[in-house]
Amino acid sequence: MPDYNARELMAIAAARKINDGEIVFCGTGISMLAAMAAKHICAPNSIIIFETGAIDSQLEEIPMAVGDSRVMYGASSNSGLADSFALMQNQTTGRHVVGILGAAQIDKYGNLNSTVVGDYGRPKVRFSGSGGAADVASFVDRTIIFMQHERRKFVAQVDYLTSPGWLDGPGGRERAGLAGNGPTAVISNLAVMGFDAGTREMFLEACFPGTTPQEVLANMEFSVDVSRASSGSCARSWIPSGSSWAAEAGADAPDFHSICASST
Amino acid sequence: MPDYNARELMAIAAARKINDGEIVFCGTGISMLAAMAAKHICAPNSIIIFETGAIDSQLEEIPMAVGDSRVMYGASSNSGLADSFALMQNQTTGRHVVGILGAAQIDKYGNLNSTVVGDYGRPKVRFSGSGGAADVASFVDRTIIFMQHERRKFVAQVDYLTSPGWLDGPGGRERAGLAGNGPTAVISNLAVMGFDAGTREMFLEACFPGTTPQEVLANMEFSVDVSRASSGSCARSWIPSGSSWAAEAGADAPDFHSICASST
Amino acid sequence: MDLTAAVARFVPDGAHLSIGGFTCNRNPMAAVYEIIRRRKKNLHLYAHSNGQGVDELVGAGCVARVEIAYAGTGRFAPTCIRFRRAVETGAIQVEDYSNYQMTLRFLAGAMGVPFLPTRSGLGTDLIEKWGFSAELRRSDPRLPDDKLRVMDNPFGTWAETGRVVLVPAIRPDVTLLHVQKAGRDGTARIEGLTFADVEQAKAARHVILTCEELIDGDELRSQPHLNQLPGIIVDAVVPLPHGAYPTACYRYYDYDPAFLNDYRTAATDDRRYARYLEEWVYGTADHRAQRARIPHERLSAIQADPRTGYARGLRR
Amino acid sequence: MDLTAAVARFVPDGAHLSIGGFTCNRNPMAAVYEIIRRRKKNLHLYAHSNGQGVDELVGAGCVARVEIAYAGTGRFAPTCIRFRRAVETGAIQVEDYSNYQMTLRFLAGAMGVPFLPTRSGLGTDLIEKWGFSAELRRSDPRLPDDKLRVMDNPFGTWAETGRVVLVPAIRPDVTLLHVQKAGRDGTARIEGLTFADVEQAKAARHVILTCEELIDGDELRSQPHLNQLPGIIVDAVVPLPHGAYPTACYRYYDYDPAFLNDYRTAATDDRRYARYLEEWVYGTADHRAQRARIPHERLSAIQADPRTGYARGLRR
Repeated sequence: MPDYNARELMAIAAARKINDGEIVFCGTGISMLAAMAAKHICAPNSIIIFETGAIDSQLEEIPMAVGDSRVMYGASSNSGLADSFALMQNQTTGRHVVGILGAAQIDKYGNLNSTVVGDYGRPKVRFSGSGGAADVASFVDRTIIFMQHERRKFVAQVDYLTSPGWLDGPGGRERAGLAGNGPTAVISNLAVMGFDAGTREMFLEACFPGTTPQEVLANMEFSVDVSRASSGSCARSWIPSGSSWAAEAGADAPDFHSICASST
Repeated sequence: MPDYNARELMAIAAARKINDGEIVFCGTGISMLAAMAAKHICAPNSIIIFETGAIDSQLEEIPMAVGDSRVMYGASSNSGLADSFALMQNQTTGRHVVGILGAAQIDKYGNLNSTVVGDYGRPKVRFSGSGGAADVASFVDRTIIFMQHERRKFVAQVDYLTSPGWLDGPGGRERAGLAGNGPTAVISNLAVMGFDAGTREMFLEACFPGTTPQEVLANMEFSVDVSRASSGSCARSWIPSGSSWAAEAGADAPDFHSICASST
Repeated sequence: MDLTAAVARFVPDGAHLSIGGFTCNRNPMAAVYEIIRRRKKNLHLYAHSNGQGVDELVGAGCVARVEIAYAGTGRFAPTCIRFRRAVETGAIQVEDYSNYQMTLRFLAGAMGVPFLPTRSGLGTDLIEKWGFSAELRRSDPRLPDDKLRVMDNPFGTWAETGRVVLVPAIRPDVTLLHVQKAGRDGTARIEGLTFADVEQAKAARHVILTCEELIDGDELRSQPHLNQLPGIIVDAVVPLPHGAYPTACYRYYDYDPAFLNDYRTAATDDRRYARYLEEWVYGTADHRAQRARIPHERLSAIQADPRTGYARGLRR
Repeated sequence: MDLTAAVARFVPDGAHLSIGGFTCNRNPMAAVYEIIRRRKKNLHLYAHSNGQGVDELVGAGCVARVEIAYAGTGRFAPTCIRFRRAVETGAIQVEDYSNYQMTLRFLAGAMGVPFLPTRSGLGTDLIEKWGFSAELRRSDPRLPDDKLRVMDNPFGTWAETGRVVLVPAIRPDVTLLHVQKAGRDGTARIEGLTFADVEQAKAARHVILTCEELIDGDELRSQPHLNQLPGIIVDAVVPLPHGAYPTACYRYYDYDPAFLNDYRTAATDDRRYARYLEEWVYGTADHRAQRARIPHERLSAIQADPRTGYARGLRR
């Protein structure tokens, strides 16, 4: 049994996708862990921002929501929603932003649903709704998406398209009038997926240790190219091993582990 | 010789046109005097605001421009241009605002020019330009205008229409898409003029002491109805007499008199 | 004016209202509970991600329609529980926007313009799927005829933009905010993040302010650039310590995890929720009585640390 | 990076730039003088009512085109004198807007949208008369093809509005601001009115900040809600005490009436103005040398009173 759990793995995998100096838009839970881990392991000069208006927060404790007072501490500036989304829609600052999002459903082009399952007018399941996700996905340079790997979540067609990915494929965003880019990675509890630069379709990049491409495919409604996937053992190379990982990932934050275990 | 000068008279006359509880938009110079005088003589609960973002300033000294640090003292809030103009464009707050403006030229409908004399592309005289005047004149419930009474300033047609008055007369503002009202008074160094509720044309309301309707007309390029004008002696009734006026007008402010004598 | 009088005057049945705060922070909960206590009905609620306040107003049956970006209170309820139930059973009608779209809609109302443009949501169902029927929109003059409109950029490709979404202004009848400090004249000072509070207040026809501290004298006016709301736009100021409880109020107290966990448990069951409302809201005469029910040790536990503004090491 | 390096890097000839401040307050004068000293040419200047800085840049011949709402510095120059002369002689091209229109244009740039709507200016020559030719607009990709556009309200009569003016976004190459306090990372704190500084900075591709005080350590980050600019949008921070002189800097010093009166006298005569520039700008190596020329008693006279933020009883 490895000395890291699936949520920790996911956070580290996402952190590795963040480049130094980037501005990281964080949502709730695991995306904050990923951003904090990135600052410790690969992107010390990255900046964490929240839609609520906190820019470059110093997170002494892990916020349990982006409205938590913990995001306000030690920031470069605290303002409000209007300013934080403007910063992302702005063409100069926006192209340095990587957004980390999650959703209830995703399709092969990385379009996300966080609104309803079923008919919009009388849904079977109602979720929280967009929040800032549609905004971020519309504006920023690229997004990284966290998902639970289940067949009902990786769907052929999302029931409601809340946040734009690559829309209907190559040129889709341009046709819709969107300036930024779509998702560059999906990180699930089983694997890491990328998007093909030509077709804009999701493909399997690497499985987490103990997972096979067959298992990944079995948990998706649509099929993805698995030919480029490194096996679980390959993925190990970018996962810190042994006891060092926790320190590397900023796990000195007091409740990192408990949040890893419980947050969404 | 009366114990008040023309600028003091103008300030008091304008102050008398301000209703208690109104929000008074102030520009530079005499409009600040008028607003300060109003708080002392007839509108103690009026609120002074500046386009620079100061709301309900406590003026201990008279600012010599709306960007003067003196407008910042003791305000309810200090923000910036975006907020102050939004407050005036806002339909709830805007309808409580009376704007006090000045200009280089005015026509019979109260349209103002503060941009150029001559051709816009190669002007004979260039003035400061709109500043916030066009904004205020577009948004607020009504305006009061200060003018020097000269033939070249009361013109048949303004060389450049900077700030909208009643535009081309009845229904003009509605046709243009403007929500607020136009000017309700023009106060010059010779007289007070109003605007007819039907024709929206300027008429003579009252002459200052020592001035006749004929003198007023002789100093205008266009003609106005003088039949409703009270004579100079009538106007005396709303001018404080003797030494009391100075106290009433807030002339205890340290440099009221010097500003009255010199400001524009 | 006390809170009861302010709610009676500015929040009639059917009012269009918005509340301040964000998820688990600085929701105007005392005002929300007073609205529930007075059994207001048929409210039209404008929310971005206000969270706890939205769920309680919906859960108590005060709300007929919601225009909203996000209904969640962080880890305690990733989707607000009573809100979810109300939508799934058809008890309320919903129109979805994004957080920025809602913020821009309040900002448009504050600015007195009919709409503001954004690129947010192009290509999504936020544009394609409308929650309110055309009949509903036509029947209420307080609603625009369209959810939003997409337009080609009239300035060609200026600002690298080919197309924009125009979102219509919101003019709530009333906005309820809870702030840290206010003066008797309505001057308000928010510390920490302002969320969309300022835009919501300025967009509204009336503003009810509750505050932790009523500040007399010169303190607020000696630092006017720290005040977000000038007094002239505020209709009522009511000092109510812990007026945001159980949500947080930066520098004063944190959210109460114990309360929010209990709330989650209550909210998942209709009968338990009815009992919760009976005991915690209907059964308390006012904010003071309600506050007296909070165990002292809980208030101590959530008291903010002066350096960080939240309760350090709070068991969450 | 010092001021010389910052100007050399971010203000090439022909740059599109905007400066902060308002009339006689908090203009980034040290940066303006450095631009003049380096004899920059052909600048495209975006101004609302920035005042003194605009007049000096225009007077020194650095500016080819101005988009502006107001050129005046209060009682010292109800119309900026060198600006007026430059317009009347055709030395510069001008495009007129109102203060709010200019503010909205910066805000649109900051927000990353191509335009913002307003009712300001409907029915006026701000809409009818355009200063820049269509050829000029087409020849510079940094200019939109239209000065502005008038559009019917696409939401009918929503917000009691039948028609709106759309004003195009401004994206300056660089914005120069002078603020009271800044950190090494660019975090900036403005005290008192912010004018349109925040919008101007956020609209720009680059930001040069001069400040009265460079703050090390935690002071700025312990009160993040008092900071208007996050460090991430600022390219250069240069501490320059009296960097706004001869304009005011709230809480630090007032405008210098003696200087501004002398300036007025100089500005009304071409030869005197050339001598003024020679002595006060070209003849001083940098801000430090320039500041050393200000008589000590003048700096004392304008020093701000701690209570009011300006120099009480200043002989104006």
